[in-house]
Amino acid sequence: MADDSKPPQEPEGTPPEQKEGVKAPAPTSATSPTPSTGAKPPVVAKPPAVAPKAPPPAQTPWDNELVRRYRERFGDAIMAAMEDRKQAYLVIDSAKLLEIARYSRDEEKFDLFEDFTAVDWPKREKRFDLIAVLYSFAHNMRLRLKIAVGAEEKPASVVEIWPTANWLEREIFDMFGIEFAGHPDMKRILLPDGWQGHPLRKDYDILQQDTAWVRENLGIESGQ
Amino acid sequence: MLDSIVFYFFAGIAVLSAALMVTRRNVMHSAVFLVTTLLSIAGIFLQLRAEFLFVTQIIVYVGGIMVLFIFVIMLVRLDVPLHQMRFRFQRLVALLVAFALGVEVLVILLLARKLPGAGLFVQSTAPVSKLPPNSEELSRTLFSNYLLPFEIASVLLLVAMVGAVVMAKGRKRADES
Amino acid sequence: MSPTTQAVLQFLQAYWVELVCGVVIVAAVPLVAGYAVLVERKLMADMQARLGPMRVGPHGLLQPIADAVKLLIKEDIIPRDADMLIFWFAPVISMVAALTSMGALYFGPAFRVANDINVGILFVVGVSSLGFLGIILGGWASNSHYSILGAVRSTAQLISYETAGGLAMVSALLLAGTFKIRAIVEVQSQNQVWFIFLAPVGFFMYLVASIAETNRAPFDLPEAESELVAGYMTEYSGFRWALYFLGEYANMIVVASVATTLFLGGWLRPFSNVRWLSWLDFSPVLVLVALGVYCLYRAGKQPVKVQSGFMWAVALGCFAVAALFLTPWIFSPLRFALPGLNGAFWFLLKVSAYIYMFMWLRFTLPRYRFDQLMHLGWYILIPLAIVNVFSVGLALLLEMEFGWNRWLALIVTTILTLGVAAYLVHLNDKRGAAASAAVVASDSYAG
Amino acid sequence: MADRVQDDVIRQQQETLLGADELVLNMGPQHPSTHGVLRVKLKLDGERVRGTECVIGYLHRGVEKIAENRTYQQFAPYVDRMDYVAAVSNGLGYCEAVEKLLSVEAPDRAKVIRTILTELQRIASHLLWLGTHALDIGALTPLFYCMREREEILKIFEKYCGARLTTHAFRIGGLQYESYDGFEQDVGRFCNDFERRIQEYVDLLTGNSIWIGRTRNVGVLNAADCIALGATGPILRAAGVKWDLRKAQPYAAYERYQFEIPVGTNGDTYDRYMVRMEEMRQSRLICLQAIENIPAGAIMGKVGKVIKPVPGEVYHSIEAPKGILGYYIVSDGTTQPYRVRIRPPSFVNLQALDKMIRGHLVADVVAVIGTLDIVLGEVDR
Repeated sequence: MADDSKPPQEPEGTPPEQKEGVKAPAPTSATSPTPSTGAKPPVVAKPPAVAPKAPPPAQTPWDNELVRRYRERFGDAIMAAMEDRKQAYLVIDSAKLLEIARYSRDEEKFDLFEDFTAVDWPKREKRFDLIAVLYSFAHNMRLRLKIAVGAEEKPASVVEIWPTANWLEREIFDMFGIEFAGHPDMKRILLPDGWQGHPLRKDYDILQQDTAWVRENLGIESGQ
Repeated sequence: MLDSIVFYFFAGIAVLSAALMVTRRNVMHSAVFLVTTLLSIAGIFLQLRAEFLFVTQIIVYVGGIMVLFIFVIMLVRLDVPLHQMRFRFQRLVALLVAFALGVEVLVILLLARKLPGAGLFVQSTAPVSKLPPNSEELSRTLFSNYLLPFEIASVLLLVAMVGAVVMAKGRKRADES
Repeated sequence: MSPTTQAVLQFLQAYWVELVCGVVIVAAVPLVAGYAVLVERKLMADMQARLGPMRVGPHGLLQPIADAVKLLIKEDIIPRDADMLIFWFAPVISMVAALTSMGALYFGPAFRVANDINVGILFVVGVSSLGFLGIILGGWASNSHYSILGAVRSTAQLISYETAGGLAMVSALLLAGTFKIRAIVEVQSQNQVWFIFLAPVGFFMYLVASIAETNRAPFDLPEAESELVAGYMTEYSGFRWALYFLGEYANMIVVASVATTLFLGGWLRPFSNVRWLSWLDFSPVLVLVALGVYCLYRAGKQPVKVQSGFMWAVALGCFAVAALFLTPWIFSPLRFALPGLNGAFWFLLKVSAYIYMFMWLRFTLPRYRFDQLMHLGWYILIPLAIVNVFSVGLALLLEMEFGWNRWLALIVTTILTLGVAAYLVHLNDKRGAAASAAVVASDSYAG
Repeated sequence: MADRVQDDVIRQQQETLLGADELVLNMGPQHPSTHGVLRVKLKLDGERVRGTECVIGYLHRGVEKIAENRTYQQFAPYVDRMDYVAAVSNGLGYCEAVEKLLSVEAPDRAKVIRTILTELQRIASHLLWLGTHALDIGALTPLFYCMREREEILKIFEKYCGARLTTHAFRIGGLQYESYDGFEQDVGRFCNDFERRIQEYVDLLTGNSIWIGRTRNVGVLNAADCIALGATGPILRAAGVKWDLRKAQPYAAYERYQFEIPVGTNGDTYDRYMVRMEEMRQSRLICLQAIENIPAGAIMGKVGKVIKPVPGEVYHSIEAPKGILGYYIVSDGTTQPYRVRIRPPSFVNLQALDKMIRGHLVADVVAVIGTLDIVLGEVDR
C-alpha cells in the first residue's frame, strides 16, 4: 500500500459544493427538454403543470462556461442545457453523439462513463431517451447527456470511446430494442438469445412474457 | 504345482490381453490391455523370483512409459490420422513378420529340446532362500561385465533427452516469433 | 482326503499369517479411511472455530458409516458418452493399487503380508504409483473437460514428483544399504538413529513430494474444487467415487508408512536402545489410560445424559484395551506378542503424525497454481534431490574412505545441500518475477 | 501420389499434435467458484486463457420493470435483493436517491445511524469476499473466520431491524426504527474485537508465499484501463487512483468522519486484497468515530405517507462495497416511479474480466472472479 503512488487525479481536494454543475440563474417554466415539447409522460401521467402546490424544483435552464463551450463547439447539436434538482444535463442530437462523446472525454475530461440507459416515452415523436451519465475525476463533476432517438433509429455506439459502454449498450438493446451502430457484439445480455420482445418498453406489460420460449426451453407451461 | 498354476494364470492373461490389445479399435482400450499384458509379464518375473526385474517392469513400463502413452493418446486424437496412416501392404507385411517370428520361436524351442542345459534353460538347483539377492547380482553384473553397454545406453538416453528439450525449446521460439 | 484338499490345507498351513494380515488390510483400510475422513473433518472444524459433524452418533462418530451407506445406495450415474469399460474399471485400479502396495509394508515387526521381499520399498512405491493409471483413465473415460484437465494435471504432477520423491528416498536407501523394509528399520535400530536426523533434507523433500503424489493440498490441483469442480472425479458418483476416495486415503497411509519406515525408524520407539527409557514400552497402556481418565473427567461436564454416557463408554473401552495390552506383561506365555503390539503402536503413531501434518497443511495453505507447482518440482525439488543424493553419497564416501566421523561428514554435506537449496530458491524467485512480468507485458490488448 | 497422401497425414498429425484447435471450457453456471450462476466460456490453449465470454442473466428478475409497477416505498425492499450480501448499502443508495428526488433530507440522527450500519455492511461484504476469495485460491480456513465475524455484524442488524440478510433497514426520509438499547456498545465491542481478528487473516494470508504467488501480478488492471472499463471501487483504488465517493461527493454523514482512502500500486489481485483489508480497518474507524457521538433528534424527515415527487429525474450514486452503485430515477408525478435505472457495480466491473484474464491460466480465472467481488444477484438484477 504505497502511499507515495501518484494517483492521476486528486479529486478529494475539490469542495463538495462544486459538484454536479453550477447553479442556474432564473427559473423559467418547466418544460420537457425534448424537441417534441408537447409530449407528456404518458400512460398514467398527469401533466406537470397540474402540480402547482409548491414552487416546483423541476427543470430549469442551465448555463455556464461548460455549456457555452459545448454550444460554441457543436452549435445546434446541443439542443438544450437543463438542470434538475441541481443536476445538470445536456440534450444533444443523436447524429452528433460520437463527436460530442469524444470531445467530452478528451477535452472536458469526462473520463468515467458511469452509466448508460434509456427511458421509453411511447407518445413522443422520438420514442426513446438515451441517458449517459459521465463523471470527471479532474473536476469531480457529473454530467448527463440526453439523446432522443426514434424507434427505428440506430444511434452510434460509443464503445470505442468508453469501452464500458459495451455491456451497457447491450443491456439497452436487450431491454428497449435500440440497436447501436458499430457495436462489436450487439446481442442480448440478460435475457436469453431467442427471447421475443423488449421488457422495459412501456407497451410490454409486467405480466407479459415469451410463453413460447418458456414452453420450448424450460418445458413448463407458463402460469401467466 | 503352485508355481505352474501361477505361471499359467499370468501367461494366459498376458496372451489374451495381448491379443485384445491388437484387435481393439479404441486406442485407449488397446493401451489398457497393453498395461494388463505388461503387468502379467511382471507377474511371471515375480514367479521366477526376479523381484528386481518385476519392480522395474512395473515402475518403468507400467508406471512410466504407459502413463506417457496414455497421456499422449489423451491429448492428441490419434484416431483420425491413424486410419489414414495404414498403408496398402500392411496386412501382408504383418503376416510375414508374424510368420518369421513364429518360425524363430519354433526353432529355438526345438533346439532347446535337443541340447538340454546348453544355455537356454539353466535351472538353478539351489533352493529359493539360498539364492543371492538378485538386485545385487544384477547391479554387480551391470556395473562390471556390462559396463560399456550400460554406459552407451545411458548416453543414448541422455542424447534423446537433450534432443527432446531442444525440439521443445525450438518450437516455443518459433511460436513466439 | 483328496489331493486337492490336501494341497489347499498345505497352502493354508504355510500362508495363514499372510492371509489373515491381507484380509485385515482389505477389511480395515476402508474403515480406517472413513474414520480418517472423520478425524480430518473434526480437526478442520477445530481449527476453524466450529464443531464439525455432530449429528450421526455421539460427536458424529458414526458419520463414516452413514456416509458409506449413503454412497452405497446412491444412484449410479454414468455420463452418456463415457467409455463404459474404462469408466467402470478405473476406480478399481486406484483402489487395488493402493491396497496391494500395503501388502509389502511392515506395520510392526510381525504384521505384514508379503514375506520380506528383497525389493520391498521399491515394490511399495512402484505398485502405489499404479494408482495414477486409475486417475488418468477415469479422467479420460468420463468424457468431460474438467475430468480430462484434472487427469492431465495429475499425470504431469505424478511424473514430476515421483522423480523427486524417488530421489529423496534414495538418500535414505544409501544410508540403509538395502531395499528390504525390515532390514531398513533394523539398520536404524543398529545405528541408534533415525534417518531423518542423518538425511533431513531428504526427509523434507519426501514430505513435499508425497503430498504432491497423494494430491493433497496445497498440491491438490487435479481435484481443485474451485477450478476443476472435482477434477478427474467430476463425473463419478456413488460407490465408484467412494472407491477413488478410499484409494486416495489408502495412498496417504502408504506414503506415510514409507516415510515412517525410511526416515522415522519404523516401529522403533524413540531411543530404542536406551535401557533406562524402557518404560516407554508401557506408553500404549499409558496413553490409553490417560485418554480414559480424560473422558471420565469430561463426562461430568457433558450437558446431555446421552453424551456423558457415551463418554463413560469410551473411557471404559480405553481401560479395557489398556488391560488387554497389559496382559502380556502379567501373563508371561503371551510375552511373545509384546514387540508386535508395541511396534504396531509406535508405527501407527508415527503414521498418524505424518498424516496429521498433511491435514494441518491442508487447512492452512492456499493452493499452488499449476505452473508454480511445476516450477517447484522441476526447478527446485528435482535438482535439489540430485544434489542431495550426491551429498549423502559424498558423506558415506568420506566416512568409509577417509575415516571421517559420520556425523561430521553428514553435517558438512547437509549444509552444502542447504546452500544449494537456498541458491535454487533464489534463482526460482528471480525467474518467477521475470515470467510474471512477461505475462503482464504480453497482455496488452486494447480494452 | 502416395507421397502426397503421406504428406497430408503428416501435416494433419502436426496440426493435431501442435494443438491447432482451442479447447472451449464452459465454466459455470453450476460451478463452485463462479459465486452464483455466472457462466464463463473460456477459450483455452492448454491451460492458458485466450479469451473469455461471460454469459449472464440466469438470475434476471426484471427489478427495473418491477419498480415501474410499485410505489416508491414498495420498491425499497426489492433493492435489498440485488447485492444481497450488502443489502444495507443498496437501501441507502435508493433511499437517498428518492430523497433527492423529493428534495428532502434525512435528519442528522438518521444519517449517522445509516452511516454506521452501512459501514458495518461494508465490513460484512468484504469479509464474505475475503472468505470466498481465499477459498477459491484453496485456503479453507479464512472463510470460517470471516463468517464468524460476519455473524457478529448480522446479529447487530438483526437486533436493529429483525432481519439479517435482506434488511430493508432504511426508509425514504430517514429510519423507521430507533437504534435499540446497547446499539453503540454492540458496535463498539465488535469494532474493538475486529482489530485483533483482522490480524488473524493477515497472519494466514498476507505474508504467505503461496498466496502472494497466486495473487501478485494476476489480473492486473491499471488505472487507465479501470477508468475506460468503468471499474470502480476497490478495483480502481488498487490501481492507484485515490478516489472514493465518500470523500469526493460525501453523502449520508461521511463528511464528519476522518478516514483514509487506501490505494494500491500495481492494480493486481494482491493489491486489491490489501486495499479491501485496509478498507475494513477504515470502516471500523468510521464506526468507532460515529458511535462516539450519535446526535439526538428525530429519525424521520418530512416525508408524507404518499410519495409523489414532482416530475423530473435524478441520479444518485454511492460508494457501495463493490464500487459505484447508482440510481437514476425518473418521476412522472405519480406515486410510482416512471423509470428506475440501477447502475450495478458488479455488472460493470465484471466487464473487466476479459481484460484481466487473457494470457493467464485457468487457475487464475477463479482468482480474478474472486477479486472482482461480484454478486450475481446484482449483475443480473
